[in-house]
Amino acid sequence: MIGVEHYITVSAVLFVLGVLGIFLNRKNVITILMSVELILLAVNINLVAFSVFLNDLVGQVFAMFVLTVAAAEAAIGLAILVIYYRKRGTIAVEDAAQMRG
Amino acid sequence: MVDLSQYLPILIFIFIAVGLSCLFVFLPMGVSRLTGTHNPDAEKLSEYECGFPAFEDARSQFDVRFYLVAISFIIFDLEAAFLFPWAVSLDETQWLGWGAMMVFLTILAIGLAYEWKKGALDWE
Amino acid sequence: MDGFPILSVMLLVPLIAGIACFFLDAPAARMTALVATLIDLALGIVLWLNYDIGGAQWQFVEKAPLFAGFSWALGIDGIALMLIMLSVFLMPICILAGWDSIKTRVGEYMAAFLFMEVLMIGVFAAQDIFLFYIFFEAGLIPMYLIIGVWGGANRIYASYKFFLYTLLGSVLMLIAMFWMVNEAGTSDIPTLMQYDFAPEAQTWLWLAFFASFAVKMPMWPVHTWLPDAHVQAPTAGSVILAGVLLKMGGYGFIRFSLPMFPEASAQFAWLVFILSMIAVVYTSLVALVQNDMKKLIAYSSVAHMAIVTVGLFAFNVQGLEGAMIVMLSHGLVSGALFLCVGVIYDRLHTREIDRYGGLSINMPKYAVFFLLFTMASIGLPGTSGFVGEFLSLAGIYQVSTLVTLVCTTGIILGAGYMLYLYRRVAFGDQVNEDAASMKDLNAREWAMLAPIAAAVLWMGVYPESFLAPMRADIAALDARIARATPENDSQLNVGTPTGVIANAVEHSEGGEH
Amino acid sequence: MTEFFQSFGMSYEFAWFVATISGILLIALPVMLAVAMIIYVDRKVLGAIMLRRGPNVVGPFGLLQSFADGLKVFLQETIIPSAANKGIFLLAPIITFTVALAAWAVMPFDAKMVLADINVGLLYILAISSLGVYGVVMSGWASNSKYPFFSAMRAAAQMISYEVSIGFILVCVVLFAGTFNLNGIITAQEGFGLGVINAYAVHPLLFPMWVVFFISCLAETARAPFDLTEAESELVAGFQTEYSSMSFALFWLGEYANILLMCMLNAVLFWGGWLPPIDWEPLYAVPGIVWLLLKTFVFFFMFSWIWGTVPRYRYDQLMRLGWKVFLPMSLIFVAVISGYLMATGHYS
Amino acid sequence: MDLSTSLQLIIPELILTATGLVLLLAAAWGGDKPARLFTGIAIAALFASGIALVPTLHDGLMGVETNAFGTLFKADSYAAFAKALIYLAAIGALVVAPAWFDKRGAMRSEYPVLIVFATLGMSIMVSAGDFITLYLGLELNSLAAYVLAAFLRDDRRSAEAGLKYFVLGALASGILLYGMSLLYGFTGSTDFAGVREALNGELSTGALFGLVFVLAGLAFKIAAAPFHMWTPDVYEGAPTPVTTFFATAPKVAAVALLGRVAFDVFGGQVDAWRQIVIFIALLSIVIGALGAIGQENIKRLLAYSSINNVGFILIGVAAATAAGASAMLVYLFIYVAMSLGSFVAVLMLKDSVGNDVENISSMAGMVKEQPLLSWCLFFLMLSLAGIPPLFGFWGKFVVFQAAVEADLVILAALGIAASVIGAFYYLKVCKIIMFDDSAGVVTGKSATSHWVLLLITSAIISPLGYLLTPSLGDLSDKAAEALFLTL
Repeated sequence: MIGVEHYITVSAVLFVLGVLGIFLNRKNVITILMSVELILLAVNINLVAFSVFLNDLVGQVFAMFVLTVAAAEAAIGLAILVIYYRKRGTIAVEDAAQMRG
Repeated sequence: MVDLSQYLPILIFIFIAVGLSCLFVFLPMGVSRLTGTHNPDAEKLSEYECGFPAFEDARSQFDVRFYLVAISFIIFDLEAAFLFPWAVSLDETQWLGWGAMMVFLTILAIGLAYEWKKGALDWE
Repeated sequence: MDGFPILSVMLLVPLIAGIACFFLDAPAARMTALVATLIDLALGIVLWLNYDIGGAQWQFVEKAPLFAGFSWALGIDGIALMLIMLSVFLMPICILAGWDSIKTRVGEYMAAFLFMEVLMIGVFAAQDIFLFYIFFEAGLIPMYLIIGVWGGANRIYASYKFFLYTLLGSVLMLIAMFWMVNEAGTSDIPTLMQYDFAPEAQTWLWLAFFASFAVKMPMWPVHTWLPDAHVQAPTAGSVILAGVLLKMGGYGFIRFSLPMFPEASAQFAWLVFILSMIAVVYTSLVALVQNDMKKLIAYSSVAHMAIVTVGLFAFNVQGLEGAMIVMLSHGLVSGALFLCVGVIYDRLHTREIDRYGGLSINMPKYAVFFLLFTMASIGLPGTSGFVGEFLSLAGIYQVSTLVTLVCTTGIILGAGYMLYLYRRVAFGDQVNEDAASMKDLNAREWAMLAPIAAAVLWMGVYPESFLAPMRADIAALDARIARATPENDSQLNVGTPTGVIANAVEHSEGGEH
Repeated sequence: MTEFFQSFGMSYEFAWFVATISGILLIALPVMLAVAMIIYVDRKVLGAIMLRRGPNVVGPFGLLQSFADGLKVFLQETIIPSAANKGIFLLAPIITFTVALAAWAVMPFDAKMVLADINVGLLYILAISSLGVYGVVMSGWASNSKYPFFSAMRAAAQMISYEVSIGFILVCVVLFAGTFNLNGIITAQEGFGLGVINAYAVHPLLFPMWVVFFISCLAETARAPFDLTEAESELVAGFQTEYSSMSFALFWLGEYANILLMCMLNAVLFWGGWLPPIDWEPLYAVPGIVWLLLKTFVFFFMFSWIWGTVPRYRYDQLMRLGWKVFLPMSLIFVAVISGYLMATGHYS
Repeated sequence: MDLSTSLQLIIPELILTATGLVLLLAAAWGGDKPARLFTGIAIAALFASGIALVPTLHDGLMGVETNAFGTLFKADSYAAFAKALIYLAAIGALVVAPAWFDKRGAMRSEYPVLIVFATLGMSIMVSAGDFITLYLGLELNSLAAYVLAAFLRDDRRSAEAGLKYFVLGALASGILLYGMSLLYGFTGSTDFAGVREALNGELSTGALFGLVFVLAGLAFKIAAAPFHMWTPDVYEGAPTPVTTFFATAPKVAAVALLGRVAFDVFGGQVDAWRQIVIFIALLSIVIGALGAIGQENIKRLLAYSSINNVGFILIGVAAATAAGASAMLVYLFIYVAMSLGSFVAVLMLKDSVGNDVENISSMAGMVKEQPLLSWCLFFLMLSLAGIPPLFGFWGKFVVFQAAVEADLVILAALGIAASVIGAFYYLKVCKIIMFDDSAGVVTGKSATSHWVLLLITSAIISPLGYLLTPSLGDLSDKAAEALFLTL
């Protein structure tokens, strides 16, 4: 039987993947956005799994909020990316180094 | 614990559907190799552009309005996600729940109005 | 003086004048500053006259719970009174010193000095430990500006060094203060002076305070900011620095380290002695080889302040009184010496000793003043320097012969470098044309130097005027620290009176004449 | 059905498994068959409207035309353009078709004829059909060719635009039914209209929603007049341009399966599903599935009819209709309907 | 807790919500012309919201009667104190904006709207009584803030700042959220009181991970080292009025939130988080100080300064006592004044044609051309360095006092010693503007609104500020007490 620890493991793996995706990715900002979504996905898995195993609805309600906010975040992220692309003509991560110090 | 056994047939269904689709895609490929119709050449394998060789990269920049649509979609579709549980639990939440959702919808409507007025929904 | 908040008024006068100076043009600012400092001097004299010698320990006490965590508490004892007098006495002179030589940003210059005066009086008058800290630390800002804006070529380095050294020293003191206040439940200095901290805690607290006061004092080896600061500062800056700011360190020892942590003070007395001995000998030797007049005097200050520290940690009345008199005397004398340097610097714009020579020929009045202050610095009897050094050494002799010996060596060396300086500047041939053609003192310079000379002589001839207000306080301090008096090598024997005068010639009956 | 297989001496688990598999096949295979036939119907209707014959060569009345077409594409060569992302290129039709089939898993054909009678069936359908857009976008992207790419962008934008209002419309239905279970929704419609008509659509507040829903279904499945994704004159064959053989056919199959699904959903959500149209006892003698298929066929006929009669929208008109008409309208209806239901004591 | 009572408790938020929505519509229909009017309306609304807080602040309301909507929302005096500060900072960011943006022709009506929404988010954040509320508030604030960072659409640096802020902000939210999900799983509650109760006794590994993640996420938001990388870039790239906002209001909100989470939720596990906070605090102080030394851009320098200051604030948190919380709030107040003042001063650094001067070396000897501005900046810098008698000292004073009272003498000693490093770069700025030969660059005139704000903040950081200490201390003590009521 699949226990809650399996869910935690999966979500931990996703979380780590997401974080690594943000830090190790040198190519594309879109990948970073996706990594962020991956982190939120990990969170949602956690929340829903816990909610089911605790027999408590709050986790799922929380997951709904997370979903919504994640969507809004993605929307704004994309919008900023569009502005950025229009100014710079690239979305490569290593080019985002106008400011140094 | 929620009883998930009802969902097992769905899972099996999806497996079968995937199997069928794969069969449909890969079987003809095998068959055509057997029958000898598999006979690719450079012309055949080039992308279609009305007979011309491709002018430029197909994945060029495309209209930003597609982004706008996508962004609006995300927001409004998720709003629906709030409406679903609300719709089936109105008998418990009663007027308070109704009022809360109306407030939410109003805020959303204001967002829509703003978007509309700002021209984000125009496609000209 | 009942109820009249004279100390607050003394703080307020220069503060308001300082703010006004910001917005005034140069002549008006000069005049405002002079008037304000003179008013403060007058108030100071009133203060002294009204000080009830032998009366309550803390007089002119004001308390107002204006702030959270600490209060506006002012009050003075004799020690503070003397130091405040020193401050208000030197301030008008400082203003005069910069009268002509400062030409840029005069309003700001005067404002900085007036704020400096506020803070100096505040430090000596504060009766709340945190109020003290605020005044103590705040002095950094105007001094930083004075050095940095109106200083010499290397002023920026000097201002940084001054600022960071002193800041680093004092922040640890703040932590110690927190601990003390937390432990004792009050931030009132008189109460804290009577509070007995556990001996282990005292060790740390003493070290924290020491870090601050040693830098301020300055003691070897954290004295290196002082020569730089002195050399780069404008004349008046040097005067105030040597005259008053250094005294804050000594005041800190006498007000905090000794009475609050007597055991720790005794425990660390050897440290102070060692550092002071090194300072006396080392800085005197360094002073001998200086070519820059200001630097020489700066090093001599370090040596003199070392005499103060040994006196303080002698744990007896003579030592403490001596230390106080040395501080007052040094405040006057080193200030005056810097003014003397300033006088000729204003004329020739160099502090290099070799550029001068034979000034006694063309500037005889100047040479007389310079000689007087040189002698006072050496400690010639009749000048203030003698009284202080004699008392200090007498005090320390009761503790350690060795320390006394070494410190006395320092005084001999002091005579060496000061006389050497004087010889090179005032005597000898007039090698340089421009130096030879310098004019003698003008009225303004007279007005600066004459009062100091008078004070130096007064203190040298009749020190009782200065000792009297402090006597009771020093006795109280001595009583407070008596329980911790460290071991000493003196063999004090109570004399047994012989009944006859020792050197009396016995008259024989019917002598033959 | 489990009991039926158990009677052969199988254990419960195994019997259940066999029963499920058979149930799935009983859905999937007829659906594919129906799709083949519906394509034929589509062409016939269109032919009739255009006053021509339509397919009439293969089999009687051309009934086997679709099978002939199927065989043809099956034997064709599968061309994968050299510039394409091969994996994604092949994955796209698989996803499209899988999704189109999987949505049927919860469809109630009769009171008992449902593979998985889950309590959120409607949500499931909504979720699965939303996935369809992935197949389209992937195909357009993976083809690495201009027309498929443009078409895919258009298709994606179009599909998601109308999905928004579909979502709100579904909420309206759910507000009445109080459940997401499709059977529950159907049974709630029993005698809904004046106690006799088994349909939500007769309610004055729901009828406009049905109209909006129906039009949205057209747009969602990219049927005429909203078939901009494969507007031949502009985009050749849309996102399928680079496809051939069965990969190409899978898009078609998937598309028609979706159309069929939408037609059936119309029936289920607004027109009583497997209930007879009138709440009259004798009509219940006819099996529910017949009613359902009849209704579905009617709606499909309407689809074809519209194809044959209405000119194609411009893309900006399409988007305006979705975002500026349907979305606000359905939003308002959610508020109005819920308010109406609260006020009339529907929930007390 | 009936609805009307709950609604009464959230009046400030209601005002802000209504204003935000109305202004949004007005912005759509009115265009950018009346942007100044909208800014004025937003200021009025923030002011009104602030007025609504006065009773709570004054009476030091706390406990159950301040809970709105169950325990989701706590309108206690702690929240009120933070809100008041946030509103003030937001007003500051609004006041300075029109003059600055007008110069670039970029004053848009959305600016006040975004500020109002961000402020609303922060308002919710500091009142959170539940992780869900916390998250919603945090995100409402962050989302508005991302947009604000990229507000100058035609500026490359602004877009990049927006992008960086977004990516790292989203990462921070993700980490925070992951921590919250773990805490939920291992305590079975998202309610602060519930979590607190469940965390009593031995801390399970899962809950410990949750705690660490939550703290790390919040550390990101307050820009504490080692999670500070985004700060300099964002501060430099964002439009200066926005940077003014970022450096003040969100900092207050995030720190106040951190305080609530640390003291309320993890109040029973002080030993578990104290070391983390101490580590972060010291690291922030040192990195903030060292990082600033080589900076050539004044905005970057101030960014490091804010990192440095956060370190000091965290020392108050590390004390984990009511005095520590009170000290933290007092520090925040002073920090807001200093930050606001410094950034307004930066806004006013303009060359003869009105372009911004951000380069520190261009400010050389500006006391000649701009004496008043230079002196204000001089005192602001020294105040940031914590040199008495400027009011900045008081912040450090109360924080270190709290630390010493909590027996964290070593921490206090290390922290204060490190503050001397910080003094070095503040002195550098002072030196450049006061001592160096005039570069003659900073000659541009400034708007009256900027002057007013600069003089107000300068008056607060001047020794006059000490007169505020009794009332400030009183309010912050009440606020801290509200936080510790559950103990």
